[in-house]
Amino acid sequence: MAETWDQADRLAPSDRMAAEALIVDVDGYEGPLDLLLTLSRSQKVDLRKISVLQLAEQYLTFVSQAYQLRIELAADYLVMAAWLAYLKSRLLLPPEPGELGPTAADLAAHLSFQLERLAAMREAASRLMALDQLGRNVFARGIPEEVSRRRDIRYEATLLDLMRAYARIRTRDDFRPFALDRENVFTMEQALDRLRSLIGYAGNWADLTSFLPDGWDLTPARRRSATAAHFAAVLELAKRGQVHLRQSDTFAALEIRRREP
Amino acid sequence: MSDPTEPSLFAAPPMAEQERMVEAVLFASAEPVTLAELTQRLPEGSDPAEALVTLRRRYEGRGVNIVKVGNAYAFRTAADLGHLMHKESVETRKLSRAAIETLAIVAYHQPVTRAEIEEIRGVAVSRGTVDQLIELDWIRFGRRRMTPGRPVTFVVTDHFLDHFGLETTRDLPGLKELRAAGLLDSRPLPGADATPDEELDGQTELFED
Amino acid sequence: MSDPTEPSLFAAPPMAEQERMVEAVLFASAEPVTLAELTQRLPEGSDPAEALVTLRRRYEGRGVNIVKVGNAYAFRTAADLGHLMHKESVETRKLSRAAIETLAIVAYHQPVTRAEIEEIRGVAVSRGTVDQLIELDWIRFGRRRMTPGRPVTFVVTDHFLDHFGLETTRDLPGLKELRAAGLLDSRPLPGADATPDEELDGQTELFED
Repeated sequence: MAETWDQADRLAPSDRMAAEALIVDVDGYEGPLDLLLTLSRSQKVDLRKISVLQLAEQYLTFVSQAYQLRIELAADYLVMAAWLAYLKSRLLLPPEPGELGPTAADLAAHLSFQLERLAAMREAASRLMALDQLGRNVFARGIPEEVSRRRDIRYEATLLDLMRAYARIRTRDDFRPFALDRENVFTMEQALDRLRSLIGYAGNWADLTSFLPDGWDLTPARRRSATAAHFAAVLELAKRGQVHLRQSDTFAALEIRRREP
Repeated sequence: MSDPTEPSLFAAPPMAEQERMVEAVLFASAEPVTLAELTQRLPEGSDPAEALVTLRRRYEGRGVNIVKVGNAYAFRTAADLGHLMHKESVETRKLSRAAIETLAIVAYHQPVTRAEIEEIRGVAVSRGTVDQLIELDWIRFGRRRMTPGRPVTFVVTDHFLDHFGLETTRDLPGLKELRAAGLLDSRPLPGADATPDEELDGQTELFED
Repeated sequence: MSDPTEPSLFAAPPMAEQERMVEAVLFASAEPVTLAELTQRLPEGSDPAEALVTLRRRYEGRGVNIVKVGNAYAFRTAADLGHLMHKESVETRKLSRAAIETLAIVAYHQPVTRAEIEEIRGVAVSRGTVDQLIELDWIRFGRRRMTPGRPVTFVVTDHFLDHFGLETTRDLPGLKELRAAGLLDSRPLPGADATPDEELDGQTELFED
């Protein structure tokens, strides 16, 4: 990243704009604010003094480049683009007399505040990580002494343990589907058994659905399960050469007939 | 060992500095450190043997001393202060799953009766579990419930809040927040009609006010 | 605390002896020891706080120093000698940029809600990030914010302070400058609903104790 900036700094503004147009790489940014912060670096001024107007231009250029390159932009990039376009028009036009709500200058100031804050937190993060860290720069006693004279058992539990335990209990119900709901499931074995005894009557072509057991067509879940099981069972029987199958058209009724020995 | 009269390419650090180094290494090492190891770890030309002599003298009569263990050196608490180490001998054990679950239920649902705990956990709560939590001073008896049988309720103690760094039990995160933090992976399976967030309604007092 | 002019049944040991005791207890423990625990472990009538003052001074500039973490104390090797301890150093998991930034935001803005972290970073905070920081015991759930929805907040832990060698969060690098520049204020978008006052209260609480 730093290299990109340095490089950008050496270029003339027009070249820079052109170069930026080429680095349309949305994946490289953590969202619109991150992108705006990167763009604002090219102005080489205090973040409080950046030209929001210019920044808006750059962002909109970026977005339109991405659009031309048919790069998928996440919704938040587009929302930001719309907002910046709005802000830009407000900044360019003189304020209407008697206008209510925040002024364009206020909105622009807030945006530069957000950018400055993000930059500051990044700086703070790197200063934090540069501190002497335990186990890296600074070390604790290597041989903590544990003299056992009186054995005192202390039960330990952390807030994390507590929360996890609670979460475990409260979500136990979510796991129930792992235990198969037998009541509404018709297995292929069951269907196969049933069909074996019924197939003898199917001397003529008969619709598969007519073989479904009573009571299994009342709810969609039960009907689906029974149909699927019987369909699989019929395929199995056809494979064994015990039935003929035919279907006149896609999604048409599936018909079966006993195969004469 | 290098002859101290012979000039070294690398000037060894001053003796006071070497002493600091030996002190730090002995302190941080997980095992007693041999002289050979010290020589290896200190900058070229150092003389840890000499540094050790002064360092050991410096710790004479202090709360910790440098002792020689076999061929190696280590810091040890002064023998006469061993009695102070009682607390260090405290053995910490994880709470049993039954206990932590019971504790969690009391914390999230208090005041709660034993029957309610059993209903939520789906299994009986043993006397030992409750006794243990009372002994730990994490739960105590609350007011009796004004229902048939007037069962006692359990609530958490101030000591519990203190231990877990909570101001009130209201600060306990709810399921949604646990899930948002990634502490909860389970998702309702497609097809299961359960809407787990609505289930929270059961815990009314805690999660909405 | 007992009045020092009033003779105690148990004479406290002389200060030099108390100093030895504090030294031994701190030395023996890898974790910081609180003043309360020291008081409990030393003989009745002892004043570990006073013993600590001289003891800390004694270790100034040595290979090991006494550091203060929150309300607790611990011996730690001097930072400039870290290079000697390669053997002891533990390879820590490489934190993602998102995790590091989230940690910094929690530290500098605490107590802070998830929405606020997202507002500052400009992107959503993933579950894994928060989870990882909680696992490391660097952040924990704090008090709920007294705003609509009562969102939970995040704060840093004492373990975080210990890890980064900070006595309090006030010692965070650059904190004063950031605050002076107004970069730690919660500033709503102009025209958005005014921020409830409570939010600001939460902010200050942290930095004064």
